[in-house]
Amino acid sequence: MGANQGYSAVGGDRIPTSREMRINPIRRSLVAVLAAIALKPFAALAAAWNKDGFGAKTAADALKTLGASNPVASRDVVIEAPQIAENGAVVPIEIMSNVPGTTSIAVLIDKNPFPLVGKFDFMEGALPFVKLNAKLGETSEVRVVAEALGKHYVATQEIKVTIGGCGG
Amino acid sequence: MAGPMKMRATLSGGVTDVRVLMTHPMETGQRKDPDGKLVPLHFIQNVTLKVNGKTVVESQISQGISRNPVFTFRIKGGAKGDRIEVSWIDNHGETNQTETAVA
Amino acid sequence: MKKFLGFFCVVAGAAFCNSLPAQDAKKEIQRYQRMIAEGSPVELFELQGEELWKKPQGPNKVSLEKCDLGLGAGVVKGAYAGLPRYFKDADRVMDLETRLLHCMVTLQGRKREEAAARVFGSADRPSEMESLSAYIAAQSRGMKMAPGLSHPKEKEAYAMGRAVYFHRAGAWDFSCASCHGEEGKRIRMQDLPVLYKPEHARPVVSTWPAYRVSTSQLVTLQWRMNNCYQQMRMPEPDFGSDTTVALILFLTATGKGEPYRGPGTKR
Amino acid sequence: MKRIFLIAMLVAPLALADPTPQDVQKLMQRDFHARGQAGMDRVVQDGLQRLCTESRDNPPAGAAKAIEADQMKTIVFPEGSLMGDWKRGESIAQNGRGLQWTDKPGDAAGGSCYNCHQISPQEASFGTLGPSLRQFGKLRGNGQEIQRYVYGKIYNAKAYNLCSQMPRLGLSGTLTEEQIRDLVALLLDAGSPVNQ
Repeated sequence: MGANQGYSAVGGDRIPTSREMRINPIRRSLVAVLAAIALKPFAALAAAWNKDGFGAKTAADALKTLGASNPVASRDVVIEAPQIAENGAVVPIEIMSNVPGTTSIAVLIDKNPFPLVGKFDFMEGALPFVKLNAKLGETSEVRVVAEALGKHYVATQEIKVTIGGCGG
Repeated sequence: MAGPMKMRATLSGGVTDVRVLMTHPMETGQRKDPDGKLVPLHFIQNVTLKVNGKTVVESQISQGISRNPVFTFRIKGGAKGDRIEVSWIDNHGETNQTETAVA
Repeated sequence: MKKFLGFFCVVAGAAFCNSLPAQDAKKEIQRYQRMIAEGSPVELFELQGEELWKKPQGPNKVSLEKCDLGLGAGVVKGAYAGLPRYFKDADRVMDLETRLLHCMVTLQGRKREEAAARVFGSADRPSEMESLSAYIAAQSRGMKMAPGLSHPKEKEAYAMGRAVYFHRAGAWDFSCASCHGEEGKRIRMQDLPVLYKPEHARPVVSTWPAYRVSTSQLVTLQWRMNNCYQQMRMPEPDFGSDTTVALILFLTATGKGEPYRGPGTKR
Repeated sequence: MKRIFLIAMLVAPLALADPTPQDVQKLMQRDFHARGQAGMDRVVQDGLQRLCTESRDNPPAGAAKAIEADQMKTIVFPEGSLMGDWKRGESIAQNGRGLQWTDKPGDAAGGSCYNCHQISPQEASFGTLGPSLRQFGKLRGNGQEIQRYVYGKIYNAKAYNLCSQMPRLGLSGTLTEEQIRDLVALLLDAGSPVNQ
């Protein structure tokens, strides 16, 4: 089994499926209606999704969409992840920001075809912490950007993706 | 049609750990099925965490998150019995949600 | 980019900037394994398995809840820790999967070929056997592995399993011991347990079945035997055959006494 | 007489409990089925597999020497140079496919070399079942004799060490003559990363 099985060919422009084309306009109008009458059975339905950020093909382009082009390196942004992953399909990454006033954390995998994998907004009551499993197509820098009081802070760590088993 | 979710919320040392498991293929749109056909892009886009009805974490995620996503979030304080809810919506408009009480 | 890297090297120390020494690499892989186990979706399979266990199926439209896994009809708690074992009604030693198949046939009235047609599933569609295995095994958490070793047929199967373990055959002349025969060896980065040694078998038998992150599948011991023989360049063993059950009994008996803490998570 | 009887009593149950390679083979012939290119002929042990199984890979020296000599005769050395292209050799060493029931017959197989050996320094994911091959040629040169040894060892490892765990990659039909020459180059070519 290749280390990047299931994620090896990610990249290039995608063509929306007929199913997506059918559903998306319906969903858009649904969201509009729901927002208009301020009735939200599922909070997630009305939630934002940064299409440009997630569609960006470089970490720099994705960061631009977050207004975080020049983040300041900070040791208060802590990444807890293995330096070697035996399989790129599941790479556990734990992130915490000790920067006071942190309101969001963005996670980017530089070498992935679409580097931005997640953005987490924390409101009153939540700690600026998240643990997730990400796909790594190949060995890459993991970049974490925290936002606090309008400023952006960054930390990075390289994760090596290796081949674990027989490769048969 | 969405597969099961599972969640656990545990209070320890003044912090509540919320660990949530979701069944979802998180298809990248680039994987081929055994017949050589591309499997369409299909992934969760938003995950929302609420405590006693109030949203505390809004997440936007991509197809770069692993299949069958597992997230851990942390809540300041919290008390046994607090109601924790997690819901998701994917790019097809499918949704699922689960809830539990802090233990 | 360079700025980020440069900064990180200063903060984190030189170890991050040079290639990792072998000892550190091993530690990092252990850390990876620990972290994937903590963040594993394996419990989702337990939930699906419980549903299947209770779902009426087959011509008889009954669930598997009356299946005798060795501790009496319908007793699930602790049953996995006692397997494989001899079953009088079938007059043979059975592991969990073989027994489940037996119950699908005898209780639910299903045809063996139908019930066994798709025992190994895919990420998109886990097999019945996989989800059921996860559910049943989970009900033995904390209990010591104690497979049957007293009945003459159990003794016979154990001895056969040991002989199979060291039996060299196939296009590449392999036995199980070709890879799992010497301490401290690995395939690629994967450490190889020496499964005839109790200290190596214990952590293995106490964590199968398991979620495998490389394929997003719940994999079972029958699958493990099948996949090893594939890589050994042998023909395919029948599902639930005496050969595979004997091997599973030999491995489980070698690791006996270890409290069960699966279903686990593997690379 | 009495003593012999007693010993027989003690030994008999043990002897019964230990199946012979013939017993195992018989069971496998019943319990396995052909799939894809993996036919049931593979279950039948040859003399070497039988002897190594019986002796737990410690064959009596005399018998081992005789079979090793037989195995040596199976090696077909090609005419001319035994050194191919190390770059192709590297990708053959990386490839772990071939001869499995999941592999398409006719597709080029790999040597699965990295599964067991350290080879090029660039590949950090290597196995340790076999010895490290780093600087193999740098330490031994790349003369005719060592080329012949490496080619022969890959073609049929059992000719050199009867119960070696290394597959007989040429004899089993896994690798072609050209592929083995490429692997010889990977180990011996002065330009190969192995020898840097």
